[in-house]
Amino acid sequence: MLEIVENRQPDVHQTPAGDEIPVDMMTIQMGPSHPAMHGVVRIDLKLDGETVVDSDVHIGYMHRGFEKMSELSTYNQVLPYTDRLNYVSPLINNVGYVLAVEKLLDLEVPRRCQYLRVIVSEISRISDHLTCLAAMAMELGAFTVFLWFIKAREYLWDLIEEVTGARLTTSYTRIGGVAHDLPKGFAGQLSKALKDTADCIDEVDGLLSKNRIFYDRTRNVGVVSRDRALSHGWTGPCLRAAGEAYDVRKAVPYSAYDELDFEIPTCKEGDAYARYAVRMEEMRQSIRILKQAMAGLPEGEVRVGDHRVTLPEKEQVYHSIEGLMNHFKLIIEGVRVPPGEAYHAVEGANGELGFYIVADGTGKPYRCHARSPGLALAQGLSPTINGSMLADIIPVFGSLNYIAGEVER
Amino acid sequence: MFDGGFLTTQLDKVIGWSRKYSLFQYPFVTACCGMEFMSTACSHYDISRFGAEIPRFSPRQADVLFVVGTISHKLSPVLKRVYDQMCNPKWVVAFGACASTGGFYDNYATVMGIDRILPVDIYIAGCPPRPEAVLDGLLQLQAKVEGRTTGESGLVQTSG
Amino acid sequence: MLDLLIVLGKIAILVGCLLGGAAFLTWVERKQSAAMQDRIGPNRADIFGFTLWGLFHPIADGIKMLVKEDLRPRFADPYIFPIAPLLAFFPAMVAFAVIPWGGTLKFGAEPDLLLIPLQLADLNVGILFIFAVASISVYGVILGGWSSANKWSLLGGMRGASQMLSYEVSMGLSAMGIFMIYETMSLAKIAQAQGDLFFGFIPAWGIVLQPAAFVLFMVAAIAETKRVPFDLPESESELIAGYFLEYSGMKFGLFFMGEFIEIIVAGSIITTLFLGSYQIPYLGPEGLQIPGLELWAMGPNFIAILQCMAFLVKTAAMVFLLQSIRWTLPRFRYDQLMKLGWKVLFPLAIANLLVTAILCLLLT
Amino acid sequence: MAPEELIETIRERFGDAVLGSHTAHGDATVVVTPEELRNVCQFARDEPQLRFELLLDVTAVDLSKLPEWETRFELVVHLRSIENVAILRIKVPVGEEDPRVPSVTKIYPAANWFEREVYDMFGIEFDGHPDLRRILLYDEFEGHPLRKDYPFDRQHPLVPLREAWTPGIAWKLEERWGQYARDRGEPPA
Repeated sequence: MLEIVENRQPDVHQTPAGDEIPVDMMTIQMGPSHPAMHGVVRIDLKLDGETVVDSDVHIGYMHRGFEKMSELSTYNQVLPYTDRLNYVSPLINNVGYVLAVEKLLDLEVPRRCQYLRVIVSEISRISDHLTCLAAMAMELGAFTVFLWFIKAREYLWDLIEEVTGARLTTSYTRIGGVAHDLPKGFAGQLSKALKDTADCIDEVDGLLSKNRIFYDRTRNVGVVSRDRALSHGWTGPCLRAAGEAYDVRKAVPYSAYDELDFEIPTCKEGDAYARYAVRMEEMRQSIRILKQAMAGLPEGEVRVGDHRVTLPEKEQVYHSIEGLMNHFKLIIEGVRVPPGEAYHAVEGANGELGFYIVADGTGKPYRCHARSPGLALAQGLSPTINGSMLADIIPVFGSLNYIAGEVER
Repeated sequence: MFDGGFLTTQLDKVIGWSRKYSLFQYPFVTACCGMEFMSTACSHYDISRFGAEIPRFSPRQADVLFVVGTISHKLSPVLKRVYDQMCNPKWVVAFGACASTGGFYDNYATVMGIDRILPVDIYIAGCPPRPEAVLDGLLQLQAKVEGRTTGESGLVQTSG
Repeated sequence: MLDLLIVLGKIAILVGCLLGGAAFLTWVERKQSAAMQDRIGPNRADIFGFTLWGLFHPIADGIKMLVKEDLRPRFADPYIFPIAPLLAFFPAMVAFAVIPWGGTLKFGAEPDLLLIPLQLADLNVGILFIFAVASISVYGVILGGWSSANKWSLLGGMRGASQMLSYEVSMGLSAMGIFMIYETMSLAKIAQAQGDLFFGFIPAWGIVLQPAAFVLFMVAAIAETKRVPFDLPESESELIAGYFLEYSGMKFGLFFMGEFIEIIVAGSIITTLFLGSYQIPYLGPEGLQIPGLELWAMGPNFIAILQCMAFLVKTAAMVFLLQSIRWTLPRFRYDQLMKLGWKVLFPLAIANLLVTAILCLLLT
Repeated sequence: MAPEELIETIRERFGDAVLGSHTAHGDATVVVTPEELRNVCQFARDEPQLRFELLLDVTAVDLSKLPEWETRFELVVHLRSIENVAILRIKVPVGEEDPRVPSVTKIYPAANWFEREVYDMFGIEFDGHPDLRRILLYDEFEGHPLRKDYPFDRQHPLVPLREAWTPGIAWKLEERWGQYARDRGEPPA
């Protein structure tokens, strides 16, 4: 922990020979408004030359009170707030939240809906990894990679826009289903976008993965062993880069993941390059999942037929009093969820994203807590950068993929 | 010709023109809107066409402060300080609903619009605004920059 | 009197070319990056409705920086803070004084023959002068970083100083081979010597005689100009803007322009030492003499202008190469940079020097 | 391992310290006394058949708005066993006066920031926590926002707020929003 003490003793620099030289170390604040601290985070650094002696990570600059706001909203009204948790992959948050509520309701959604959720989640996952790696590469100086990856992300966002009507903040899922079915001709668009994205990934693979400078900058930088990663509470690509093949999609399959064939990429090294490599491979796996899911997409409804949960069709609302009443009650009072508590986790882009919901029988969640993978990642940042160089903070921080909205909620 | 302010008005025109096409931005990116900000800067929408692609992360060298995303009370002193550090003439763009009004985060943590802290020149609506809306906002800002030689706040709203 | 006028005229041409070239380079950089990244790049600034592919954007940048508030932070050093940008800007321009950029113009007849060498000053230690002057620009970096009273810029200044000093060593050493071969340090003589032919048909350019030195010199030159992958002093994502973090307005503009002028100077030095300077292969003082063919006679002034153009084209090509590296590679880390400078480039340069020396001794 | 077996194992080991349990919605839940929290966590982590290696989450619930409640808060700890693919929820009742629980950071270092967040949001203090500071909010913030009695829009600005609207436009907005702003106790625009 970093303390600023009046009249402190001079710091000590240890030479390789073991001698101690008194030095005046530099205390410097990195962030909250710093180009590499995407989102807003502040790292108080104590530097000996360019070596980080001690660091203290301050978060909370983007705390927006998600949990308080969700206590004031009905269950479906919470959805837009979940969009803005991990704003790079909002659809995974949507899916995670509704799955938690459906667990409380003991609701089984139709197969087609489950497949749709998988499809949109995986598109989101790719776009999240693209953004993460793009930002990481840009901060290391490879600016062109950034633009190429954002270009690839644009293909995926066009798809998302096609499905949900919005580019980023989608609110696509509903309790008991999804908002609407896929548009016509989606399969063709998907396969074209996936091909373009895969091409882009391959291009960057050639430009960056074997680039000597990039390799040197990230290999053996920010090494985190499996045990230390677990002790920080890390999950997701960062844990998998340390050698633990833990993935919620495989461990506790939800939606349709148990019917799809994919692999969990892992690395042993646990450094920034391993995290980069795992993310690259995960994007390819996601493309594989998407192809399977699109091929095996079952026919049927996309919402449950239970009118205690889903809104009636517009025709009923306009032409029958029962439909109107039903609509009114659901909108004003919300879906009534029986009292109880439930935790449901999905594999977010950064790791296990869980929602812990306590219901009290009304239409609003009594307590809605998001277990964000990012908070655990962020608390492992300080021990990881201590002792490394100032420039190493950038690849380490970039490979952790700090998303302020998710960490600080 | 020389007494009627012809030279000064022409000079103002030239200066306004140069400022208009040389907007170095300070991206104060905090939240979701940053993703759309990235999109605007990148290949598909390419903000560089308007000469505004150079981000200067030093407030001294920036002309326009893009406040992108929610500003919480904890962050507000930082934003204020960045604004104070900028050199005149300077402009402020409130990017997205949260920066403009606080958005739907009407609670204990969030500043309800950055205009409670700074004077704002352009508000870009949307949660987050689409890149097209951002470009529209930029064009409006350019019109405003060209119109006067010193930055003073007014209220220009763009549809988004 | 006439001599003075001629010198003043040459200075005016040089300064104009350098400033214009630097401004043009900012445009080239923006357009080039746009082309590499699937974008369009700046194209909106117009004068009377003409946009000319965005060529006016640098002009807009320049005017804007001139009229931007020029601010000195409260804790910055009141005297050194304003001097630092000048120290970074002018040495780069002065270095150009000794670079020959063409042959000799001839006017008049024998008694009052007027010879105008297309070079500002031919010093017999020309290249040493360049190294000496270029090392002054280190002061601009370190003083700018220190006097801003900002920790980030201090870090940037420190990085810049050690980087530029380290790479100057290998830069100088790799150029030594050239002096040995041409047995002179005067750039004009080096340029002349490169007009010779080797075995009667290979141009005796520096790159032919010293290929290893060329690569070493080029790497060191990129490091000297502080461009990616060696842009540590100003690395945007680490040190925000590095040593010129606190500078605004035209002072920032001077740092900005100085960097591009350094690129032009670096490109022209590489051209002078390794790419045959202004020489065009087989173009002698009488005209084009391709081995085995008849002489194609040309006037001396026409040849001088052709050579001048050749110099421009070669320099432009080098600058373009230096620029495109910027958009491809990530950035080094500080210790890796030092390792590359001292453990790779430095021994290689010495080895190259040794080999050259032995060969020179054996061949003469 | 099925949730029922899990609870049985913990009940066997800790007996009376387990105040309650349920397996609703498939998650094993045990309520334990604050004194035994650390021991339960230790047991869950080290017992070879449990191996709850990963601490997912520490959070709390303010029970005061529920129809019936005994203690004001409830601390909730989620553990995940990677080997057994199981989840264990440990709940601890926390009283209203001097809310205090033992910290589990010694057993699970990952609890560090989660506990700081609970302290920040609920004001529950953790004995033995190495660095108990506010994490999401700032030191000038008074109160703990996730308590049910904290009004959702009570703000503690760090910079003086200025008048938001430019003159000329202000009067129009005053007509529409003035009453609303006054209702919420904001200074008139």
